[in-house]
Amino acid sequence: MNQKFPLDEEALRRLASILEDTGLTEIEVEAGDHRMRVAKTPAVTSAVSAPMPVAAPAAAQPTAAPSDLAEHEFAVTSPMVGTAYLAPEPGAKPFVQPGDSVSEGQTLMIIEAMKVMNALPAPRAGRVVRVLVQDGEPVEFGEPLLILE
Amino acid sequence: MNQKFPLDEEALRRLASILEDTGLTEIEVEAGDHRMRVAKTPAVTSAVSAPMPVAAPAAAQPTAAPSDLAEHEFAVTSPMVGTAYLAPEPGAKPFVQPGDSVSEGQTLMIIEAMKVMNALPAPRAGRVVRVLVQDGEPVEFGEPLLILE
Amino acid sequence: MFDKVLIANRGEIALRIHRACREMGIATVAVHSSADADAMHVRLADESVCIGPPPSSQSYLNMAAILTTATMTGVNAIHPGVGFLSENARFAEMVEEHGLVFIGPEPKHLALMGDKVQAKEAAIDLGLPVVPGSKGAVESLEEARSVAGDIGYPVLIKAAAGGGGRGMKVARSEDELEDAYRMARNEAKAAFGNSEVYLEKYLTRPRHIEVQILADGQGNAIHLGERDCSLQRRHQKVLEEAPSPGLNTEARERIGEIARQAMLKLGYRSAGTLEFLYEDGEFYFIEMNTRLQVEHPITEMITGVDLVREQIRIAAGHPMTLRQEDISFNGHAIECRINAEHPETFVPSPGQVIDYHPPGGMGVRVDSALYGGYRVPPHYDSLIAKLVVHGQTRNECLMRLRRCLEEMVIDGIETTLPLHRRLVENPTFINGSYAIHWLEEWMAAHR
Amino acid sequence: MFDKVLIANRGEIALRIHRACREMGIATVAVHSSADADAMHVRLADESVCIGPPPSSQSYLNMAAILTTATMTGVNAIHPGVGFLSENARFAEMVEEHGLVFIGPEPKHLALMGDKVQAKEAAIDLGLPVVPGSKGAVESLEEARSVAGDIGYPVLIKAAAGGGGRGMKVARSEDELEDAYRMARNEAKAAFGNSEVYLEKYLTRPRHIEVQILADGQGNAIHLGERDCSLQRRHQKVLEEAPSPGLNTEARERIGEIARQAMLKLGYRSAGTLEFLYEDGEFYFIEMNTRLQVEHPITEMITGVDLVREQIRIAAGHPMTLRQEDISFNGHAIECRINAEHPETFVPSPGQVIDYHPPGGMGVRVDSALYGGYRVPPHYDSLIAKLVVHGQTRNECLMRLRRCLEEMVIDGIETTLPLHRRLVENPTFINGSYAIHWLEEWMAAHR
Repeated sequence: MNQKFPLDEEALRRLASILEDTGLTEIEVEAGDHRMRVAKTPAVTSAVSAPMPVAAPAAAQPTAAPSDLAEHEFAVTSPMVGTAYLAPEPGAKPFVQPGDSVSEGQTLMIIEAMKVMNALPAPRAGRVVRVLVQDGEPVEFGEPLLILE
Repeated sequence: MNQKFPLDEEALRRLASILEDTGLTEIEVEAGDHRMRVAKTPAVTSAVSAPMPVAAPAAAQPTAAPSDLAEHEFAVTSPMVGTAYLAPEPGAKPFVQPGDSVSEGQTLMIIEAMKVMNALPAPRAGRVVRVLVQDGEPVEFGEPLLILE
Repeated sequence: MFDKVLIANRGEIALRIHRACREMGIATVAVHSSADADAMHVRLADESVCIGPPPSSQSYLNMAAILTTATMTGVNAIHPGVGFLSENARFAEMVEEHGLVFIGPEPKHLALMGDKVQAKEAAIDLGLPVVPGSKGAVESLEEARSVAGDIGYPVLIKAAAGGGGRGMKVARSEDELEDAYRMARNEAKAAFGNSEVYLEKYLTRPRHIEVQILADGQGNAIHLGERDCSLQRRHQKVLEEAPSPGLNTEARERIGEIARQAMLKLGYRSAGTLEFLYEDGEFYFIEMNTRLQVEHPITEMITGVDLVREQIRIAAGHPMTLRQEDISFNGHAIECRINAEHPETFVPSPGQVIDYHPPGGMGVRVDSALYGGYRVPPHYDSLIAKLVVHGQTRNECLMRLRRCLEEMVIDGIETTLPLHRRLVENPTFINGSYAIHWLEEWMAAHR
Repeated sequence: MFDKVLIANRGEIALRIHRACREMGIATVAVHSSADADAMHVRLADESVCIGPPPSSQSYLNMAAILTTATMTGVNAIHPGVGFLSENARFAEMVEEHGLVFIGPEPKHLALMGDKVQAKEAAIDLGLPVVPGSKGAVESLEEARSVAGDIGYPVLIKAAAGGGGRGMKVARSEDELEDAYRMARNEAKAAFGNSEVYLEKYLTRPRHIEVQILADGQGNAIHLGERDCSLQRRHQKVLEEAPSPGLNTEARERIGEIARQAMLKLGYRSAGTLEFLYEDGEFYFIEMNTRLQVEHPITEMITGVDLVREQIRIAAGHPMTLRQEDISFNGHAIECRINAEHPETFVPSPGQVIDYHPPGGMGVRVDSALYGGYRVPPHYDSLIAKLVVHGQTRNECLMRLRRCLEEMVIDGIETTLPLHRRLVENPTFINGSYAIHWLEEWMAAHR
C-alpha cells in the first residue's frame, strides 16, 4: 500500500490561526469522511506568575478598574484620556441615553482634554444599550464608555 | 500475516512541524479510515522555573551526574559518601561480576570512608546485571552502584 | 590563599559563602542532603556531593561524610557557616587532623565559649562586664541587703538549685527585700528541697546588643560596631538593626573597645560576636558566638567590610590589614528575617515557591537561596530570605524598607513577610524604643 | 515637599522614580500606554492611567494626554525620566504653564543644550574645554600649517560643507599636512562643490568621560565625579564604570571643578551630565545631558547620594544641603546594560520572560522592571535591566560582577547577558585600557 495521507496543510494552519485569534482551546471540523481537530492547552503559569504589589494600591478615580467591558464586542472605548461629558452643557439633555438608536457619526459624548472639547462620534449605527460613565468622570485611553449594539 | 502498517511518516512529520509552528498542543486529522493525531504536552513550568547557573559548573568526579539509574527498580545505591572498591584488595578478584548470582547479605563491594572499610551487603538475593562504578571511584550518598535483579 | 573550599552548610548562608569564594577566585564544593539536590548553592558550586539523607544528623551534621568528601574533592579548607557544625570543637579538631583548615576560631575557643559556666568565668577574666550579683549563695537577710545595696535595685533573688522561674522573686526597693528574700527561700525549699538562694541585678527592659569583632590571632583585633537584636520571638531574632537606636557614640566606642581588648587578650582568631544585655547605659555579657551570625549583613552594609572574605583571609593565615581606625560607620541598616512560617501562628510552611520576586534598587540587598519553582524542604530551619536595607539615616532606611516590603513577592508558601509589613508601621518600632520583650507582648496584644 | 508626582516614563526608570518617591513619602501616578498595562511601575504606583495606544508618539510623547492626566489626578509635579519628553523644552514650559513643577532644569537650559551649535558656544563661554581647531574655514596651506602648529598634531581636515566622512583627512605630522590639505580640498570640491575646509585636533583613542553634576539654581553646585562610558556599540553605551580606570585624582578634580564652576555660571538647576572626550590628559566637551542618565546608579554606588531624591528635593525648591566637601568617592562601581536583544546580531527580542532571577548578595543592585511572566513589548527601547555592582576596589568589583553574571537568569527571550559574560573575561576590559572604538572593533574581530 502506498496511499498518501491526504493532508490539507493550509486548512490546518487556518484552523490554528483561527484558534489563536479567537482564544479558543479546541476546534473540530468534520466534512464527509474528513475530520480535523486542533487544540491548544493554555499555558498554566502566566496567570500566577505576575507579582502583585502587596498593599494593593488603592486605585484612585481615574484608575478605574480595567473593566472586562473593554473587551466587549460592542463597547465604544475612549480615544483619549480626559473628562467625559454626557451633555453639551451642564443641565442640558444628554447626547444619548440607553435605548436610543444612533446613526454612524452621531455625537455620543464629549471628552475634554486640555480644555479642548472633543466630540465622540458613533463608530457605526446602532442602539445604545448602556452608558458606562458618569457625567464629568475622568476616563482613561481605551476605557469603555458605552455599549452600542 | 505480514502486512506492514501503513505509516506515512512524512505526513506525520509535517503535522508535528505544524504543531510546533502554530504552538498548538494537539492536532487530529481523519480521512476515510485513516486517522492521525499528534499532541505535545506543554512544558510544566516548575521544570523550567529553576534558574540554571550560566556557566554550567564542570561537575568534578565525585559529582557524577545524578543518574536516572538511582530511580531504577533494581539499583543498589550507596549508603554513604566514600570510595568504592570492587575487590577485597588491589589485584584480587572482584566481589561480584555481571552475571553472578548473589545471596542476601553477600558483600557486593566495599565503601571506604574516613579510612574505614564498609562492606556493602546485598539487600536481597538476585543476579548482578551491571556494575555501575569503577574500582576506586568516589561515590555520593544515594548514587546507584549496581543493578541487582 | 585557598584554591578550593568545602561549604558545610545549606540555604542562604551556603550561598553567601559560595559568593565570597567566587569573588576571591576560590572554587567551591557544595555538600548536600538528598533533599537539597536542587538547592541554589548546589547548582552554582563548582562541584557538589550528596552526603546523606534529609535528616541533618545524617547529612549536615555527619562529620565523617563531610570529611570524606573534603578529602575526595581535595579542598584546602572547610567553611562551616552558621549552625550545624559551626561551633563544634570536635569537628574543628577533626578538620585540622585531616590537614585541612577550619574557617573559624581555634577548637579551644569553640570549646570555651560553648560552655556557659566557663564562658562567664572567661568573660570576667577578659574584663567583660557581666550581670553583677552575689558570689554564690546569700546566707542571711543582712548579706542580701548588703549585696543589693552594692549592686542597686531592682534585684532578682533566685534559687541556687532553681529553674523555670520557680524560686525567683524581684525586689524593686529595699522595702521589698525582706519579703522577697523569705518567699524565694520558701519557694526554693518547697520546689527543690534546698532553700539556698543567690542574688543578681534585675534588668527590667534590657536591649539585646551584640558587638561584631574580627581578630587574626596574630595580635590584631577590631570591632565593627554593634547590632541591635532586641526584636525577638521565643529567643529567635526577627529583625535586626545597626547601629542600635538605643546607643550613643560614647557607649558604642566604649563597649567596642572593651570587646576588642578582650579578643586580643584571649588571642581569638576569626569573626565572632559578643552578646550583651544593655540597660540604663550598662552592658552585661550573655554569651559569645564563635562564628558568623545570620545578621552579619547589616554590619557589612554600614562598614563596607565583607566579613566572610575577612574570615577566609584570616583562616588562610593572612594577618589582618584592617585597623580600628579604618572602620567608619556609614548610615543605617536593617535586616528582616523572612521565614517559611505562618505570620501569626508561626507554623512552618514548607512547599513549592511559585513566584519569587526580590525587591531591587538603591540600598537593597537580598540574601536568599530561593528561586521561582524551588521547593522549601520540611527538614530544616525555616529562614528562607534576608531582606537587608541601607539608608543614609535610620528614617531613610525605614522608608526604603517599607517600599521593599511592598515590592517583595514570595508566593506558594506562607512567609513572615506580613509580620514585617505590620512591624514597620508600628510607632514603637519606628521610634526605636523597644526592649527584648516588646515584640512578644505586642504580638500577643495584636493577635 | 510634593504630595504626589506623575511619572511620565516607563520601564526600569519609571520604577526607579517610583521607588525614590515612595521612600520620600510621595504618592505616585503612573501613566502608561495600553501595551504597558501590566508593567511593574503601573502595578506598584498609587494610581495609574492609560494614556494612549502602544506607539510612543501617542502615549509617552503625548503631551496633552500627560498634562490632562496630571490635572485630573491632582499631582504637584511631573518627573520626565530619561528619553521621551525629558529634554523637551516645550513640554517643560507647558508643565509650568499648568502650574505644575517640571522635575528637571529650566526650559531655557533644555533649549540651549538641545541645540548642538548653541551648546558648543555656551560651553566655550562657560569655560569648558572644547576640541581646539581653526575658527571657521582655513584659507591657505600657510594658515593650516600655523593652526596645526598651534593645536598640535595629529589634526583632522574636514570639509566645511561635509558629512559622512567624505572630505576628511588626517595629518599625523607636519610632513603629511600639505597632502592632506590638498586632498581634503579636492574631495570637498568633488563631493560638495565647495572646497572650503577647516581644521581641528584629531583624537585617535579618546575615552568617553562624563561628569555628574547637581545644582539648585540658588547658588549651589557640586560634581559627583565621573563615569567612563567608553564601551559603546553604535553610540549606545553598553557598560559603564565609575571611577574611570583611565583618570587620576588630579584629572578628576580638575574636570569636576571646571564642570561645577560652569554650572554655577550658567545658573543651572537639577541633575545634569557634561560629556567629554578624554585623551592624553585633556578633556574636550561633547554635549550636556540636561536630565538623569541611565547610568546614574554607578555614581550613586560610589557616592551614596540618591540622585533622584536630590532631583526631587531641588525641584521642590529646597536649597541643596550637600556641599562639595561632603562628597567622597568610595570604591568602584560598574553597570551592565542588559537589553532584550540577540547578544551577537543585536536583533531585538521582545516576548515573554519565563524566568527572571536577579543576583543577590553584597554590593549588588539590580534596577529592572522585569518579573517572571512579564511580556517585553516590542514598541520601545530594548533596555530591560541594569546590573550594578560595587566593590571596594576595581578588582573586587570585577570579581563580583563575574559571579553576578553567573547567577543572573532571564529566560524566554534573548538578552545581551552573554555579551557581558564575554566582556568581563576580556584582558583589555580587565586592564581598563579601552577607548571608545575598542568594543566595536573587538566584537567585529570575535564574531
